[in-house]
Amino acid sequence: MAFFVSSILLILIGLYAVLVKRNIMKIVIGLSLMDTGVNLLIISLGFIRGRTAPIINTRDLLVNTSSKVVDPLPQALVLTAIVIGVAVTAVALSIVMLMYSKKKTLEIDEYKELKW
Amino acid sequence: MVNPILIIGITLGSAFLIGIVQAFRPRWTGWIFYPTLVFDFLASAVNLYGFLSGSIGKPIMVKIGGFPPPVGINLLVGKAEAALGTLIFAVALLGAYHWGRRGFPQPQGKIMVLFLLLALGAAGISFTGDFFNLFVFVEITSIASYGLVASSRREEALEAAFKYMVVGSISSTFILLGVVFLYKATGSLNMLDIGGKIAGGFSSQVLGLISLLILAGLLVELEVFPINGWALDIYQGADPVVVALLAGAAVKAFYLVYLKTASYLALPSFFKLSLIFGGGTYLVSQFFAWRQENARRLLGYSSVGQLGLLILAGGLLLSPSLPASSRAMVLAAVVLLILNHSFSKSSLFLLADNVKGEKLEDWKGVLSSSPVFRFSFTTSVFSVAGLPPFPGFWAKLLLVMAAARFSPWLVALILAGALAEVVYYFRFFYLVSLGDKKAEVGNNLLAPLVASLFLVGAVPLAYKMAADKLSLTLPGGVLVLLGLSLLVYLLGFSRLLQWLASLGLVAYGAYLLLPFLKADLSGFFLGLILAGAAVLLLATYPGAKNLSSSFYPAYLVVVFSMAGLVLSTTWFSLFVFWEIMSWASFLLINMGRGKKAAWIYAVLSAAGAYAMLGGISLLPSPYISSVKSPGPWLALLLSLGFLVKMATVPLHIWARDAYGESPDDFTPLLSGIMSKMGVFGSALVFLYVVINLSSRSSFNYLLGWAGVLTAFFMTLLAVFQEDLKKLLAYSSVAQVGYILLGLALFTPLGWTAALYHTVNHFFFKGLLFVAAAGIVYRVGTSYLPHMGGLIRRMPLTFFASLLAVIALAGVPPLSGFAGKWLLYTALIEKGWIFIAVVAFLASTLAFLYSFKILHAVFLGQLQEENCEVREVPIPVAVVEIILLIPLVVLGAFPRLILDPITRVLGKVTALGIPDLKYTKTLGVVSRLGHWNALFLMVFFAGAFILALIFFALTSARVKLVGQMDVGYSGEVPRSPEDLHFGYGMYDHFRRAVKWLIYPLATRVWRGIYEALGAVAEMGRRIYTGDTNTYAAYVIGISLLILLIFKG
Amino acid sequence: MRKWFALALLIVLGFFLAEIASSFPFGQEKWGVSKHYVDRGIEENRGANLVTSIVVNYRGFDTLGEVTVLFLAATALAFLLSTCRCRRKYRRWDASLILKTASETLYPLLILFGAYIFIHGHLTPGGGFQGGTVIASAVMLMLLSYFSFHPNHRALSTTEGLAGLAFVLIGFAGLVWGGSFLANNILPLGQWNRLFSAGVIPLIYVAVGFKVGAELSGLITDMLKATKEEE
Amino acid sequence: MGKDKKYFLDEKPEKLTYGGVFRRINDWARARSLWVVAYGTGCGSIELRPTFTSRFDAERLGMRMVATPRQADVLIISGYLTVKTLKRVIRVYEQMQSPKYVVALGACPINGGMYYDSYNAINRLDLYLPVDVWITGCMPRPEAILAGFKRLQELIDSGRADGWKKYIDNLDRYRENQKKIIKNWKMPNYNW
Amino acid sequence: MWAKILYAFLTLIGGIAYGLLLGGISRKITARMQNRRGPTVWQNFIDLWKLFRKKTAISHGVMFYLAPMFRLVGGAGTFLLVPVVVGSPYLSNFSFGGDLIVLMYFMVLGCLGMALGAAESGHPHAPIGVTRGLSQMAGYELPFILSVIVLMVADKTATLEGIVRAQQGGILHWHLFTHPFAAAAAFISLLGMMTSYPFQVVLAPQEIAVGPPTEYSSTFLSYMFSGRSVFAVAKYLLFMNLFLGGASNLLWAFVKTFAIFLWPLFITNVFPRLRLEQSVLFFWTWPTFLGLVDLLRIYLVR
Repeated sequence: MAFFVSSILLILIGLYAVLVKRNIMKIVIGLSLMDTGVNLLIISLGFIRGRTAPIINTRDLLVNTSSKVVDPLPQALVLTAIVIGVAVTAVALSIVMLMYSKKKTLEIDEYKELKW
Repeated sequence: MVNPILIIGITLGSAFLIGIVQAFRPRWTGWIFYPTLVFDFLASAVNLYGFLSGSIGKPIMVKIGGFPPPVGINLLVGKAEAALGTLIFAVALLGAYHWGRRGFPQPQGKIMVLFLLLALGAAGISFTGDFFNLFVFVEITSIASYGLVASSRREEALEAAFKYMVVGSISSTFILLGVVFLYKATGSLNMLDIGGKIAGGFSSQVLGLISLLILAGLLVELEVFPINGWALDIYQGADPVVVALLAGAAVKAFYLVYLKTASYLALPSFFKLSLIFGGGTYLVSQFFAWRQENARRLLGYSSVGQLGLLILAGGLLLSPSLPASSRAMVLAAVVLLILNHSFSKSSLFLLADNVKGEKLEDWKGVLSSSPVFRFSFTTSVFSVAGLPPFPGFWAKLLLVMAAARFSPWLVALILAGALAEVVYYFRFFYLVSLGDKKAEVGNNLLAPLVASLFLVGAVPLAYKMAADKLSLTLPGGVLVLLGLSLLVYLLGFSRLLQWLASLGLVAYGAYLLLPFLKADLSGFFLGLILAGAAVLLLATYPGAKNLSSSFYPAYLVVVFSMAGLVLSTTWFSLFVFWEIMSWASFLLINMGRGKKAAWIYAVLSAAGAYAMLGGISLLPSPYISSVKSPGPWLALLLSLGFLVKMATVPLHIWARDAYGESPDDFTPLLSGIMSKMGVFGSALVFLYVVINLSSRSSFNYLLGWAGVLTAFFMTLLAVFQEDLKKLLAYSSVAQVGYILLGLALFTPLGWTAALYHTVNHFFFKGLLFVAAAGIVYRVGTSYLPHMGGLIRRMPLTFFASLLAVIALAGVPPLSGFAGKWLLYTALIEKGWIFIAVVAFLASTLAFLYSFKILHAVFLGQLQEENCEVREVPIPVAVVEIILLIPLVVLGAFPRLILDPITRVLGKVTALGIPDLKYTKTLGVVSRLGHWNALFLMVFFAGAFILALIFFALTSARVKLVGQMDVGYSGEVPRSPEDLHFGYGMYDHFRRAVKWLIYPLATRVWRGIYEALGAVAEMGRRIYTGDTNTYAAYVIGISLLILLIFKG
Repeated sequence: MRKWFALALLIVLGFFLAEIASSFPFGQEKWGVSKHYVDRGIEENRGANLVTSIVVNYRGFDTLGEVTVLFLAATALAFLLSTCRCRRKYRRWDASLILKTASETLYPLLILFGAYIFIHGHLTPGGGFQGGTVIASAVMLMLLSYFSFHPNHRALSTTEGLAGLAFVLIGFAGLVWGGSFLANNILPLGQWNRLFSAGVIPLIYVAVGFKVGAELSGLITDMLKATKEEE
Repeated sequence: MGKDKKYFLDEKPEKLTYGGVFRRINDWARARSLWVVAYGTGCGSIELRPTFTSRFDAERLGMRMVATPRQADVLIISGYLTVKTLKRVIRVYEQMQSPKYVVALGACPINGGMYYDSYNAINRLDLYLPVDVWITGCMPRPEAILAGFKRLQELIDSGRADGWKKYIDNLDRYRENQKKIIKNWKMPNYNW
Repeated sequence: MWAKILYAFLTLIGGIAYGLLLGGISRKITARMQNRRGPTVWQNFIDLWKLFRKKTAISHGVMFYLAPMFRLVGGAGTFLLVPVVVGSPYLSNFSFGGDLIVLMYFMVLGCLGMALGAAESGHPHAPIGVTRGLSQMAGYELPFILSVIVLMVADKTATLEGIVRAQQGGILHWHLFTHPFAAAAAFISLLGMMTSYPFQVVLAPQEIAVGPPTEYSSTFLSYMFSGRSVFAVAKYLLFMNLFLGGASNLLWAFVKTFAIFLWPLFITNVFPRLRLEQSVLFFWTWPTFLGLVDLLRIYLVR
């Protein structure tokens, strides 16, 4: 249960940064945090108490596998999610770098030209 | 059949390949890029064709890795997916071509990869049958979009990209969480599998929340209000090509997947969610765009609005209570809307790419820059605003009819949004067509041209779809004629040829429609239209005029759509032709000097037409037949459109400038015939709706007042008008007010008066406007104080105008009197005496402007600059003579028209024939009085000639003197200008009636417009441009969705 | 104000998330479709690592998308930063001797380790992504140590492109010879828990490893280059 | 004056005959219906007001004031004439329709009167316009004016008031005289 | 038929003569009121003859030339459409040609024609006068129409014969007494119609040189003169038929028209002139109100 709570908290903390922080880097960090939280949540959803990792490297795991390993699918999904998170962060950082190079500031208040 | 995986795989492979090639031979990347897109497009198109032709029966299921659905990922490509794929790649191809011609930003291979993968992601979103896979494709699309949006590296683009990224991350987080929770809840990721489980009765207490989480994420991507600030920023800030692709293609994929998800997850509250958010977004966005000064952002608002409409349609589809026939209608509407919006919006954004600035004022004069631009722009604006004959129009028609089964408020919402759309799009159009100077525009116009040609090409398809669903049939002959009219455009190199072709076409039309010329209401109006159009067309002889090449096509479209209008047997058909007529005439008016007038005309026409459509949607049967116990609202809604066209007070504000500043060659048709279509429509409303109204008499009385007040106020305004054509415009509107009054009487005599006046008004007002056209052509101005004394230069035109004015004033020996006599007799018979008083007074006031027309133009002093003016061109003179004859002949023999009218009214069983007798001595005898037209004519002519002869025999020596030989207190006048009394002729009278001519209606309408604009302005402020705020909106709205709809 | 508002929003959101999450009892057994993977994974794929089986085979299409996403990110970043000159004062000299020495030592080892990870992706925890990341970390180490260290950009591009192509081609090979895209029946599946087993899974993971390694290296290089002053 | 050709009729008036079947009755009617153009040139016009209003009531002779020369029969030169006024008087006179009569009031039109040596007073009106009746005095009282009109009526009745005919017959000579005085002839040649 | 035309012609001559005589009488009465002797009552005949026999005339163009004929024919036509003696086969003239509505529009014809001729004269005063006249017409038409409609609705007929017949049977059946408010309105508007003071700004000889006919002379003027005379008689006849119960013989016609003729005459001699907007607004307020009173009465009673 603590896994759920902490991962949801992580998501909320990330979102808090996105909602409140005025520095672009902090917002990006918030997004990353949020991703992490989500990943943790997914992983903890796949967890089954008292089971081992879904790697069948011993013979005894070969039989009656489903009662011995945790759910492998969330883990597979998380793998994808992580990579996507990395990709988004990379693109975000590149955009932030460009933004910084144009205006020499990272204050989000300076980036409000498009409105109404 | 092409395996969809080929599309995805080959595109991916190409993308990787481009990455390699870029490193070595950057120039060669195009050789991979374009063929890939072409392949994708062709492959999707082949699949679509397979589905449409029926050779592919059921959806293509691609099992990746060979695993059956719940286990492996699968692609599921049905008809919708194939169509969407085709659309996406078509738009992508257009965008790619456009961008390629303009030059990709360097390094171009990279941008090609992004572009390709954006299209691929959108296609993947629509193809995939697996939720997690959907998330992956959403991410592909998003990241490609981030890159592409930022690709211009302008500050605005970066800002927009960053906002999109923040919001997009949150939304994809929602989607991801939802998908994973969904897996946890249902144990599956496959859409079909989950859908099957849920349909099979699977339920979980949090399933609703989970689904809403996914839908909220998708709604963010679907740019619903108010979480669409980022989208607007993208539309404004990003490269137009990218925007074209995003708005034209990518978003549509999100829409499809939204629909699929919602239908798989099938919660009863989804349709409400969609209706509320779709409707809200639609209305609010269309409304917020009113005061937008940035062209791209304006287009953005429009896109958002269109998406809202799509979501609303989706809501209808999701609704469990929608009958099957309506479902088919909505489906067709959705298809057409997507098609329409994708192509028109890509076209518009690609056009925007060719215009230097972003502000609306930077667009000034672009229409005159190149015909291709004009064509594409007009086509796109027309179709995006949902005007006939483009798919958007049929979509709206279908949607409204389907929504009517659901709730009238929904219809009202759709129509209100559509109206708001017309308001700002035509404000745009008006600003764009302003300015004489040619604006600098790029010449990268092929892609928008192709997009707009697509739209044109989609017209038959759209028509067919709508016709199938609505069981709508339009008279085939008229459609052929409309098509042929458009072909006249191809003769654009020579106006003379176009003119001849138009004459031929009208003759052919008359031949084709000859069987319909029966003695009934349609036949009556049809005869008026055909004969009138032929005569008036003659007067448009191009000569050395500077006519637009689309003048004649539009003219013919107006003529034939009017023919179709009067031949309609269903309200749909009536509405369709009405709209075609309205918008073709809008184009014609816009060709004149008054662009703003055209805009106001467009807005009011649209308002009227949409009101009419709303009314039609409430009718139980689409056939034009008696409606059982209608409500007064229905009657009012139905007649509103017609009242607008008749410019009834207080809907008259468009008329002055639209008439006065439309091309001189079109105004006769506009006044003489087109305004009569309002009469025809009102007649139908009276005959089939009002007649069964329980409050019929008060309704009629109200309309009677409307008619007579129109006559009164317009006459009064005409008195003080200083522009010939505007004066005639007011006069024309006033006369139509009399006609409305006659109709509203709803007695045989009143209708006789109305129909008589309809014909007669065509004769004299057509003549006057034709003469005005000739005068303006010769003199070069329609400003009255600059004329005067033209009787010396154009005696024939003077004579014609004199008789026309006498007829207009309704003075006895000529034909105009009959209408007045019938009308007053009918009024007094009916006992509408207060109305009769006002009508009488109005017609007295008509003498004032009648004199003004004749004096200020023809009499008084000939001005110096007009000394060399010649008589009007021969075709105009011929038309004047042709129109002159009936004025005199009918003056003596009114029965020539009264008898046919009696026969027509004989067919209208609801009314019966008028109680008129004809005797030799008393002439026409009504219950009240009598009037011997022939005697008056003979007496007047005889007495006049006798007096003339007597005078000539007995008079002193008469010397014809010079024009300035006047008794001038012994002085010698210096110039004709000093002597001519042409300006402010009724200033003394104006002092008496100042309080009556206060422009109340204009002020009120402008006030409403400004107030709404101000509200829109305030409302738009919720898009603060602040990233945090946008993120807060997203979260807040998502929470709201969760809170409200979880149950 | 803004903070409190944000907090309020987040509390409600947290409540909803908690409501959903708490409806799934933590750590309890609840199989869905993955029961198939667990029960028949070995039989169908012979990959000891079930996660890898899922990632590369059952849901291989996701992975292809994932690879694409990474490729996209690298491309977008390279594109955006190709003109960015974020000129900041940057260290023009190399790092300290300790770091340089350690890096030089670790660099080949790390690459080797990365390769090991992705080659054994179907047997042990880890795989293409993890291996690729390790390789990229080696590159990063070098970049930190040596100012003049430049991975060959063309080589990186070619690697990532070819690796991606290889993935797609393997998929198509499955389509041509195995009946469906990414089908794992074109190569002999081999024995369980052997290096040469599990059909195309190791091949794909090798490709992914190369690709991820090259992409992440490129990514870091590009970002670094954009901040460097022009030479 | 080239421009004026367009706007003014440049044609000499035709000579008129005086006679016909109805001559007697015409002259009788003309004499009893004298319409006077309300145009005051000098101080004499102040005497016309009492002449035409209740005190002396010229209307009982059938006379009345009209506002426009087109409808008038009689032009009263009410006092001194200057060169400037003469131009207007000529134009007004020529715009009147025949038969038309000129009545000169006071001494000034006869010989210049008290302004005889003024630089711009016209001393002999009948060199420039055909005067039918002279009413002398400075100024003549309304009684004198009425007497003058009676005389005019007699002249008309007997067909001797033919100044209008003479004027047209001798237009060239009159014009010559007029142009001698009016150096700056900025009028059309014929004032219709 | 031909006899009827002949008789109508004679009536017309009579009407013109009567009109001229009335004009003379009015000049005489005015003079007497101003403590003058005034011209003879035949003065208008003399004037007419003089104008008719003038030797020269000028014309400004075709419309200028035709306008007096318009005026005369318009006046004559109006005169002939009004029955002098209802029921008499000859003295009801051409009243079969049309009813009251026809008549009211026919009245305009002469004015409109003359307005055009005046306007062609090129003199600015002419159109100024015309516009004043038309504006004033817009003023006085409103009360006049009101009262006419009152009569038409009350009598359920639009023919003059019908209206006259409805008033038979004693002096109290006259519309002057049955519809006093409407009659008052109509008689006030008659002042405007006759352009008598205070509504005389149309002609205003002192200001715009008699306005419309300012360029007319000689024979032209004589035609207009006779046209105006007969037009005035036509109006008196119309009012007689509308409000004073028509005439049973010629003598009554003379008496009644003479009575009506006196009404504007007495007003005109004691009033100054109103500005145009003042007269228009006057017509649109008090007489209109009076007319509305009767109209409302009719409307409610019906």
